[in-house]
Amino acid sequence: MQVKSDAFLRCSKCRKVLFSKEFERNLRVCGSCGHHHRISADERIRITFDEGTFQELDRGLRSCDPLEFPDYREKLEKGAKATGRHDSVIRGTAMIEGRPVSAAVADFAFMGGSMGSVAGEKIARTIELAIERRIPAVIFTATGGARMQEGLLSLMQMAKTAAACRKASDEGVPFVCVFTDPTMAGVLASYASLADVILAEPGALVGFAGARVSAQAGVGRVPDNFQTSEYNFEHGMIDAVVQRKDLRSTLARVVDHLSANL
Amino acid sequence: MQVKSDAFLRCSKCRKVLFSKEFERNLRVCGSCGHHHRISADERIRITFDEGTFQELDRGLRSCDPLEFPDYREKLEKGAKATGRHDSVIRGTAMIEGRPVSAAVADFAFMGGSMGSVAGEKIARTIELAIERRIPAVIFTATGGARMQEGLLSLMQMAKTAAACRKASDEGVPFVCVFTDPTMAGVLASYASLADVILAEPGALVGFAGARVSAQAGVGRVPDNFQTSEYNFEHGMIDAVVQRKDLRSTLARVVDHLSANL
Amino acid sequence: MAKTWHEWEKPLLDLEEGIQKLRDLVPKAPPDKAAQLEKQIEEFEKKRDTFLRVKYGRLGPWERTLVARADNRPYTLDYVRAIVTDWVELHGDRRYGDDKAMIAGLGKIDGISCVIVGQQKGRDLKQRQFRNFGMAKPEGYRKAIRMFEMADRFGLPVISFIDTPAADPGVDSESRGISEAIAAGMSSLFGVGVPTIAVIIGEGGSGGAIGIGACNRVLMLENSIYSVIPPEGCAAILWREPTAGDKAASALKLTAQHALDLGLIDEIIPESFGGAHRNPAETAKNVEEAVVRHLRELMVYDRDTLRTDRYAKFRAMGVFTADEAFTL
Amino acid sequence: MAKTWHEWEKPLLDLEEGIQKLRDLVPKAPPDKAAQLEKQIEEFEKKRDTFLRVKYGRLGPWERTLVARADNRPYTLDYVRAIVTDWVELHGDRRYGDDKAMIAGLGKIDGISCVIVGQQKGRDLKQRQFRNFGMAKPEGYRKAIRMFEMADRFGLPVISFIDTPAADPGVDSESRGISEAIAAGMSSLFGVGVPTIAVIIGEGGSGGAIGIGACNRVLMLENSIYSVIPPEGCAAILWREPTAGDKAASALKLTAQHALDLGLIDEIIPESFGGAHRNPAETAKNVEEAVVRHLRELMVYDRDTLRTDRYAKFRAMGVFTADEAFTL
Ligand SMILES: [Zn+2]
Ligand SMILES: [Zn+2]
Repeated sequence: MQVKSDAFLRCSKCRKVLFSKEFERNLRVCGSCGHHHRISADERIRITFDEGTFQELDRGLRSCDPLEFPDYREKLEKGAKATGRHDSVIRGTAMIEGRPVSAAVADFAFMGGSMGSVAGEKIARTIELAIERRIPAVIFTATGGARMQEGLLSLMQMAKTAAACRKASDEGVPFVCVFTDPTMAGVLASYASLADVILAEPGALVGFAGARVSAQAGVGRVPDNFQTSEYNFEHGMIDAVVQRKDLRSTLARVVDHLSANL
Repeated sequence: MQVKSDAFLRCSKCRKVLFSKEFERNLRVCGSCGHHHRISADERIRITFDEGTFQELDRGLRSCDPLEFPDYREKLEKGAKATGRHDSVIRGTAMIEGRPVSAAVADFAFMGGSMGSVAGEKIARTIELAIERRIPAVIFTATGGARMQEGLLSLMQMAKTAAACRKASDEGVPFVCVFTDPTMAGVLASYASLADVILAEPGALVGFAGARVSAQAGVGRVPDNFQTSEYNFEHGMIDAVVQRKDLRSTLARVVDHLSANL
Repeated sequence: MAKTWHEWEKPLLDLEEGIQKLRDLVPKAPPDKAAQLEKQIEEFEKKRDTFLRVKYGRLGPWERTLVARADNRPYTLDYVRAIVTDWVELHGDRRYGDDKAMIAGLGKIDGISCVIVGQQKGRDLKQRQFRNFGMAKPEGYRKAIRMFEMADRFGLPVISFIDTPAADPGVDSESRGISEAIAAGMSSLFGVGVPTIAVIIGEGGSGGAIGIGACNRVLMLENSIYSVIPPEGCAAILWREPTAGDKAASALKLTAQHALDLGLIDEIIPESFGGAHRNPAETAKNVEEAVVRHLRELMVYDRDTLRTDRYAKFRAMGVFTADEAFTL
Repeated sequence: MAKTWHEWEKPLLDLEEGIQKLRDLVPKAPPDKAAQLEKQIEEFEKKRDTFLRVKYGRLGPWERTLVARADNRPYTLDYVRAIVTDWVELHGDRRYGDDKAMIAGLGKIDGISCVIVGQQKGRDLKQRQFRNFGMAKPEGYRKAIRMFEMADRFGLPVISFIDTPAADPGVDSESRGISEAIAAGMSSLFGVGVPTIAVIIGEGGSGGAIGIGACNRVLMLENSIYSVIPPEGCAAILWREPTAGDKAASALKLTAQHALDLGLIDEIIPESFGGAHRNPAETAKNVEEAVVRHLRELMVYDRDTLRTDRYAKFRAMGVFTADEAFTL
């Protein structure tokens, strides 16, 4: 959304002018069109977990530009300035309606939430901690995919995170994933799709390839809601599309059922 | 096919007149159009397994008309007269190119190869013997489906045979199924579809519901090759469509690979 | 013999409508007239109860078929609403689509978190089409399988509500392997190391039913049916008379009592007086009681025992003789 | 810098064509002329070999990309034909279809029965379309998964030949969950208790490659590439210049040597002199030798060790530092 003044802003979807305070109270969901605007990882943590229970881990992990990729260091610095973090994934432990979880939340504002070595490592550790403590893992995605600035290392994060998910699955430890806008490519094609239960926010972009690539490659018609949460729901890829305001309680119930025998 | 005289007959598919001797030498495959005509279970055994190796088991199992279903006893008698057997499935042990297998072969001439308690029992025993001896199970289907004259008991044969297949799978014992004309309904929807490798003869009718029922139920176009081996192959349900003359050697190779570590 | 549900229920519905009309008059009537009306109502109700007792007391196979298919009979989600708490419906097979004819989710029964699946019929025309008349497609069975695997992974019991005329027989179901999906459904149920309970609440239609029905315990509501083929289909094949459904229903022995006598189910759950549709809440209570009782019985067993028990149960099904000396 | 394969190979092809022409003259020429021709041919061949040695001796990332994608490079089925005996191709995902871009089957390598999967490209236009340019759809990955599970069930090693520009990005792939299929492919490979070996023979294209590539051992042919994104795609995103593929290829470090240096693959398999397409038989021999050697090494391990080894291998991948005191 665009900021109009401190008191008002304009919804980037429906163009309606909204009261800033009401918009924030509404968890950044447009009161007029229902569009779920992106929120920061910190905000996500605040509205999802029991107050004060999120304990961040591995805050110090950072990329060291292993490929010496053009402009990568600058982008890392820019991301750090935008988010106050070293990389796109924040992880830790938290409680959700009194139940302990191993949690991770991605921040799109850090290099488009892309997954390089640090994000992959944090996701793997999130799942491994869940296995170790026998508590559910809960992960919020917000990503354009793998981070190409780390080349093949980024591709390998797909395998690494998938391996962790498989281990959790084999050990009977639940993993619930929440797709937020956007959840794409290398992340969707690895750990995100391996969750036991997948929830998604309405209208999130969820897909494998950029829409342009898909349309070029395909012979068929591109549906209007292509690569949205709703499209993926229709095609059986998502368990439920859940309003932001209901996510916390839905998550709590799912986590409760799946950890009944942990 | 229709018998014209002892020396000639007419292919029921392409209507060409064929030399009986050549037709038989051709394993009852039309030399003109390639149509695979149905063959009896005994003939199937003869052309598939190493000469003289098939040892029949459970020849004495017979249905006792548990529901006292109208005309069922007459149909059983008619089937027995047509095939020289008590029911539609013949089972035993055999060798295929020197490799031992637990085998079963259905005969369509016995009540349309339908599966009641006896067929279900024989299939389950075929799989269980394979598990016990740690040799592959090889089954040839030829059936219209479950035998309605045994009501719910027939439906339960689907579960019984599926249970045996699952057990074999869990114990690492291979099961190879060959679909011959026809392989339908309750048999296709149970053990037949649970085989590790599925081969099919060309042009066999393979499907869930009668074509009339499918067409009525469906909204879409009914493809020309609907419910054939080839259709099922296209849709990923069958590993390979194999000419009758090549079945023996293909089976032998598959059995050889799958039992490499038994 | 009634051919349709409406034909069968009409006399009762007329009577109930009459009673309702009288009852509507009571508030407006003067006190003496009202008392008279009340008496009249009581008489009619007695009449109705006698009628019901006679009509529903000894239902034949065909009448039960009509009742099992009744469009006002409680469906899967009605039982879920009545007996499940903390319900979260889950969707999708993660392969192709989300089948609205097969519902699935997580919920608690008597405080025990369970995986729940079941076919869902629709009550009005729009809902019926939305639910595809309770006929699941491959993606429905594959959704159920995903749930069975989840149940197994997390040690949750499976409760399966069965209510389907058949699996969907259409061209698109065939193209995506409806047979494979049903077979895989059974295979999956034989693999899980958790308690599994199937409850046939309406129609237990052939492969469509057994695809989610191969459970440790199989319970049937009193007026539900369970059959290898719909009676009309059987009649069409055997006697070329699809209308001879009543004759076929008798021959197929598709009632709960027959299934129990043959040892193919474990228990018959009583319905409310006059059928489940007359008192869904009471029927749901009965379902809950039976499910919880069986669940508590099964929950003491370990994974292997549950699997072995299930194997032995279905392995023993079948009636035949062994006649070693074959003679024609 | 050459932009296409044909541009890159043209000088060599011209030279080879010239040699062939001279060779065609020999049989028709008188003896003295023939001897002269032979000498000429020998000279040209020496020239060609020098040229080859220079050209192929120090290939850069972009040149390797061109070679890896060459339309006369050996494809998966070429290796199958060269090194596999008793081959039986198996088809179908038992869900939706049979993907011709992903081949699968059973066969023996050095007498050991294996499950073999791999992307298959087509050589001429018709074959290329039939094989969808080696871009597998969800049903391709699901076919592979069915094979991995079969391998696990029967204790057969898995050999995975990787040669794909990417998984199919079309609308229909998206609709059937191409992302889920790739993720499930990795998950399946992490689950199997048998030796698994991936050989990147041409293009190791991103998710499309890793979906069948998460193996105990990962080998790369000398001129194959392995990348998180095609260089052209990277160039389009970063510099809005899809033609800057050469620049992106260098930045992405997509060669076998880079992958080995980063510890992401286990071995580089040498190609025949002048690239695998110059002597497919010799290259296949090298592939066979390497595969069999790794296979024999892995076959001594039990199921758990194979799984643990695979987990540890991929778990260790990633380069980062831990800087506990966060400062901007
Ligand atoms: Zn808006
Ligand atoms: Zn013919």
